Amino acid sequence: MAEKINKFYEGVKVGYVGFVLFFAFVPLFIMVVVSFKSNDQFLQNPWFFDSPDTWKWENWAVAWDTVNGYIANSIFVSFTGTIVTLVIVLMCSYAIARFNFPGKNIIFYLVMATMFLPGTVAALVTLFNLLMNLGLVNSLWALVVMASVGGQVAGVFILRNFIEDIPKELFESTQIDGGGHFAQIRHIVLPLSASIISVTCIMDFLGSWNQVILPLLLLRDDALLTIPVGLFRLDGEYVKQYGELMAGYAISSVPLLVIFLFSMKFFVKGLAAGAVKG
Amino acid sequence: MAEKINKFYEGVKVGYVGFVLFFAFVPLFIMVVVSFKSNDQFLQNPWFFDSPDTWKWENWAVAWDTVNGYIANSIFVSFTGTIVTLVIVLMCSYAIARFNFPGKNIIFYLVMATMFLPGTVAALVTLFNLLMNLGLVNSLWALVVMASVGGQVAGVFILRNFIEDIPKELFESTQIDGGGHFAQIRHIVLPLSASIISVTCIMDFLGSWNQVILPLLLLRDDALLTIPVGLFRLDGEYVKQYGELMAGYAISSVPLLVIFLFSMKFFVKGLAAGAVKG
Amino acid sequence: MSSVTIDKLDKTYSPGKSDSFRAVKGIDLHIKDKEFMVLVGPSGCGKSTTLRMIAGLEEITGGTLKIGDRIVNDVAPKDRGIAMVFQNYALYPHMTVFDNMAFGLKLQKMPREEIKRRVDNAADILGLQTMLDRKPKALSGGQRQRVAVGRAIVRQPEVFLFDEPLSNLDAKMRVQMRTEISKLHARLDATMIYVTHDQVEAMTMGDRICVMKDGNIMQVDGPLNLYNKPQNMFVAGFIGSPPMNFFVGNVSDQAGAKKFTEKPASGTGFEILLDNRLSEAAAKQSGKGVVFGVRPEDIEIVTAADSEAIEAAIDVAEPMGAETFLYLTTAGGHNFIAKVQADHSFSLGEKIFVRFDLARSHLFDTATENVL
Amino acid sequence: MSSVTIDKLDKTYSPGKSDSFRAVKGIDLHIKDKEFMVLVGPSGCGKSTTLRMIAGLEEITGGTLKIGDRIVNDVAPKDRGIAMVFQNYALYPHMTVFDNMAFGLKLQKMPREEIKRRVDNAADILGLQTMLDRKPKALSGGQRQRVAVGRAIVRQPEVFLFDEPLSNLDAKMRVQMRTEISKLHARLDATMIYVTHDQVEAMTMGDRICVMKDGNIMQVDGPLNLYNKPQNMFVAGFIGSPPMNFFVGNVSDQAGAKKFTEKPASGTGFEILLDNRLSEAAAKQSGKGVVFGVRPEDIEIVTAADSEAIEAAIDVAEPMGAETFLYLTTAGGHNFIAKVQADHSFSLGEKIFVRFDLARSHLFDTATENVL
Repeated sequence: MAEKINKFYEGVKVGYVGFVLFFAFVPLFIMVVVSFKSNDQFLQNPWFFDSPDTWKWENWAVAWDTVNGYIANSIFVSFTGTIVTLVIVLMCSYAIARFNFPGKNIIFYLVMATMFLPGTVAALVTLFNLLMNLGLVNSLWALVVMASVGGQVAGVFILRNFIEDIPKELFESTQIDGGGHFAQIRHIVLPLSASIISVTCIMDFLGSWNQVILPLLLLRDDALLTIPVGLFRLDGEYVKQYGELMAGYAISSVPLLVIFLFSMKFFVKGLAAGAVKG
Repeated sequence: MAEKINKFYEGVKVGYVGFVLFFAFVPLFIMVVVSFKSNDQFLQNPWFFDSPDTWKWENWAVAWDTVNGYIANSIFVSFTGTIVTLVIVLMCSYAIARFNFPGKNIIFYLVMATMFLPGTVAALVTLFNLLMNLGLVNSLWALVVMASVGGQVAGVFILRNFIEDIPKELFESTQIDGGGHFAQIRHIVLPLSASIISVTCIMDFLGSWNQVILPLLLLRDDALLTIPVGLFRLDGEYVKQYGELMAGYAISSVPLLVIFLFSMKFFVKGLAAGAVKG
Repeated sequence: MSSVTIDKLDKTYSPGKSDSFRAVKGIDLHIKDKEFMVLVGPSGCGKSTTLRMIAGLEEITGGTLKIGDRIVNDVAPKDRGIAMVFQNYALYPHMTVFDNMAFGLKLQKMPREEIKRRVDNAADILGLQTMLDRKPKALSGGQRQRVAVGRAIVRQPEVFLFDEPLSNLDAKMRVQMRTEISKLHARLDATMIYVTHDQVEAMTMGDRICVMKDGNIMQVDGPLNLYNKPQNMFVAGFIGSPPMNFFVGNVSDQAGAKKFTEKPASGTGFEILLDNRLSEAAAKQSGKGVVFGVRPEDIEIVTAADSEAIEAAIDVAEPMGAETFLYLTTAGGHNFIAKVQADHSFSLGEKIFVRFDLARSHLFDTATENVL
Repeated sequence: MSSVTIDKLDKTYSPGKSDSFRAVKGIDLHIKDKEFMVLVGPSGCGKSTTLRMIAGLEEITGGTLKIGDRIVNDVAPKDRGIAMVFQNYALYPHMTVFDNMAFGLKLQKMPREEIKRRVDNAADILGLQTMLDRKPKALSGGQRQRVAVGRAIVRQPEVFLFDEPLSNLDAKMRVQMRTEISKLHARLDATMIYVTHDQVEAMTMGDRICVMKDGNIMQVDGPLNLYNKPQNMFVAGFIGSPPMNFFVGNVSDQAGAKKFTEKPASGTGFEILLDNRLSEAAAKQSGKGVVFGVRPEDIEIVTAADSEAIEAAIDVAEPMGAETFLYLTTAGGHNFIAKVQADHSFSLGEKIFVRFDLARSHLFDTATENVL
């Protein structure tokens, strides 16, 4: 290709990269900036840090006090909910991808259809009320059940396509070796779709983590609240204290960062693994 | 395979299918059931319809009054937000999949990292406040911008993998024919990834549609509210009227059903299209 | 080790439905103990379906399948005493070569020492000793296929099944793996059933070859018998490359002997005076249509003066080095191929004269396509 | 139509970095107007990179590329007057055959009538008239490849580029498409550059063949010259299947003539008294190591009584029908292959005697690997 073309492409690339980075990181940067400001400071200069001696460290103290007690709740609900969802998604997508039975496609489309229904909030409220009748009121387990019930449909859709792309000889070879369906999921589906599964799990985890409405509606006991609800309360009193709010969000993102650092390796490995195709 | 094995498989299949259908449709069924009940009726028999003459049709009337004025707002925000998101996701994933530049992977992982940050709520609140300063206060466009800013990361991840799987000769052939990057996106990426793109769009649409917090926090003007916020208000007054709430959700799901009926064909086509691979 | 006996084996997909398809049509086949049997045919002929029924991956819808003396129609794959090697290797990409080979044994809960002994032994046989710690990604196609064979060997099966194992390899590696599998058969002294669409693989590897078409068996025989004494036009055309040339025509009497006359597409067909053997065959078919078949290497270039000379025009000449393939057209407008010495060069469009070697030619019945 | 001239063409990936890789090493090649030039070599030899530089899909890092009289190093692909046919067809799966062929012309904003005229014309040439409304999915591999060729034809390029276009086809279809592309070249009278790893394709299709290895050109010549007069061991071993047999050894004087003695791996090496031509060649190399090369078809089975007989043991015998490949081992422990008549059968392990045809044998320098 010509030099000229190259320079043009170079420009396009830089543009794209800048674009992506801007949209990805500017909000985060501003979150940190604002977390050190009072409301007045924020209104005067929302874009960058003020001089360090005017920083409002107390925002972080208030935020910590608010969030502090809810961290364990959040972790429990998000973690358990993700695991349960993963199991359901794995089983469903494996069954749809590998079994042939009459009406399979119709069932698949019906399930897909539920994705378009008010789903999440509506269905969950309903179910929660049922759970309440069943004596699971005001328990974190209720949240776990909720998290597991909604939102697997997209996961099933994606994972089913992925499983169908795995060469069927891999499954047959395991079958001849005497491996049943459990062995096939464990030794073929799980390792080969590690990348896509980790993305699904992380999305679920994030969803649970950032979930506000359910806990707000459903939990009565203050000690059971999850982080975003705690922050939501902070948000609701009198005037919004943007600095405290941002500090709270920053704190609540720490566990997510830890997960990211751990799963990063897994991501990279998953991405590099495309070995079956090659 | 032996008859015995087959019968066992048959059982497993039926089990799976029942499992999937139960989790997908029971909540929806119950939503409709409850929408015809008073709170008392609900507590006595949450699982099935009572005799039709005791049905509380007025739930639907109340719900319709509440939701009525917000439908257009919801459609506008969700639809525009989805389109903008689609354009951003397409451009980013195309750039990451097709261009090679130094540090590309690092940038990609940084972008992925943002997925783990408090993202959604925090970043959006920040940005909204900035928008407010910029004079976009209390406007539906603010919601559209919010919707477009958050949550494309997963879409980029999935679509990028998809684009990388398209044989590069297709792009090169278009290049020799004189087609630039726009032509390559339009004639190769869009048609070949129709299925995955439609899923992404629908997820986005659903996300916007069911979004509660943003409009609740950010819109002051009652006329601008979206459906779930209206319902949320219904939910908040005095005692929860489960019947009205469920009727409201049922109504708010009608536009989604319409979209589903239209995109169904597209889904099926997208699924059948896997022609490049064959 | 064991024989495999197939009796009226039948496979119908979706029986009783509108898209029902009968892939295997009641075939009989006996594969002897320690035999290397090749199933060969074009795609859709039922060869893979047959193999998969033997493996237990497809349900048998009719007939019986015996491995040794045991009817195994209803036995699960893992209990049939078979091992299968797949075309795409079917290796676990996330496991090392050792773990790939050991996987089946681990599922059987075999003791670790025994697993190690068997894997090391298989690695020895296949020359994989130095690669046991590598992932499949780090191996060449040939090495991957060898690992797949290793997975079969460690199971010590009674019957090895191969489903087009060399199709994903490049030409040179295919030739090499071909002789490796032949040597392996000699070494293990095992019953092997090998499916391929490639007639060269079939010819060079099989003790016997079973040629299939549309779910039926066309002929089962040793390689040279298949080549020299095909029972029908399908086998004659399928085995050999370039394939046998066929000329449609009819037979008439001339001066006590029989004469074959080509039915021309345009212009005039050629005539051949048949020798005794072919005349006798042709006599069975007097007055009805016959097909004359001759292989490319049994065509010789002669001068116009030769009494049996047939005129032909050169369309394309493909030099292969040792010999040249000539794509020719008869005066009657039919295309055929001759394989001639590479010692002189040919110009396109040139008219030449050829003679068919009658001792190595065949006559077929136009209707049944069987040899006369 | 145009010639293509490559002058000191060079391609280095990631220049100046630690993973820098020089794929093409300053090659010179002149492709004449209307010539069918084949670039052939094992994978990684730089043949595809060279083709992609001609197409403009890879940047040229050194040297010049001329199409006709114009230097096109810095010209965008679409303005070079080339069209390219890819191995995997590169068809748009969602477009009909017509739209696929018309796509490039539509991008050029050509009038509809002209597009239709050109596509219909190309469809005529390729026999695709009845398939213009179908999607690629509904076509066979050969038909898809024909559509890909059609996409190139409608552009009316000065130079056609083919990047292993037949690799995804099965063997029979490959042979058919081979002759179709040859006929197309005769009909269009166009300059064509064809990349393949298959020496049979190279031999049968090329006016001239350029054999490459590790980014260098090993020899450029017509097919029969390459086969009969290879310039080095690489070309001798690459062209021909089964490949030429090589025996390492040395040359000594005996009774006025020269004698070749095999260097045995074990046991005793064989000896051959060279003829005049080979003796003269060997004289250049007196005292130093030489490699004796002989093609499988130039080996004849003789009796023990023959004065030039060399003893060998049979490892594997592969009957091909018309001939049989024998995989043999010399008394010195080296493997070689002989191609013999199929008229008698061989048993494994049998000892036989063979004679090499000295008039068709070659001697190479062990160090440079060039022919002597």
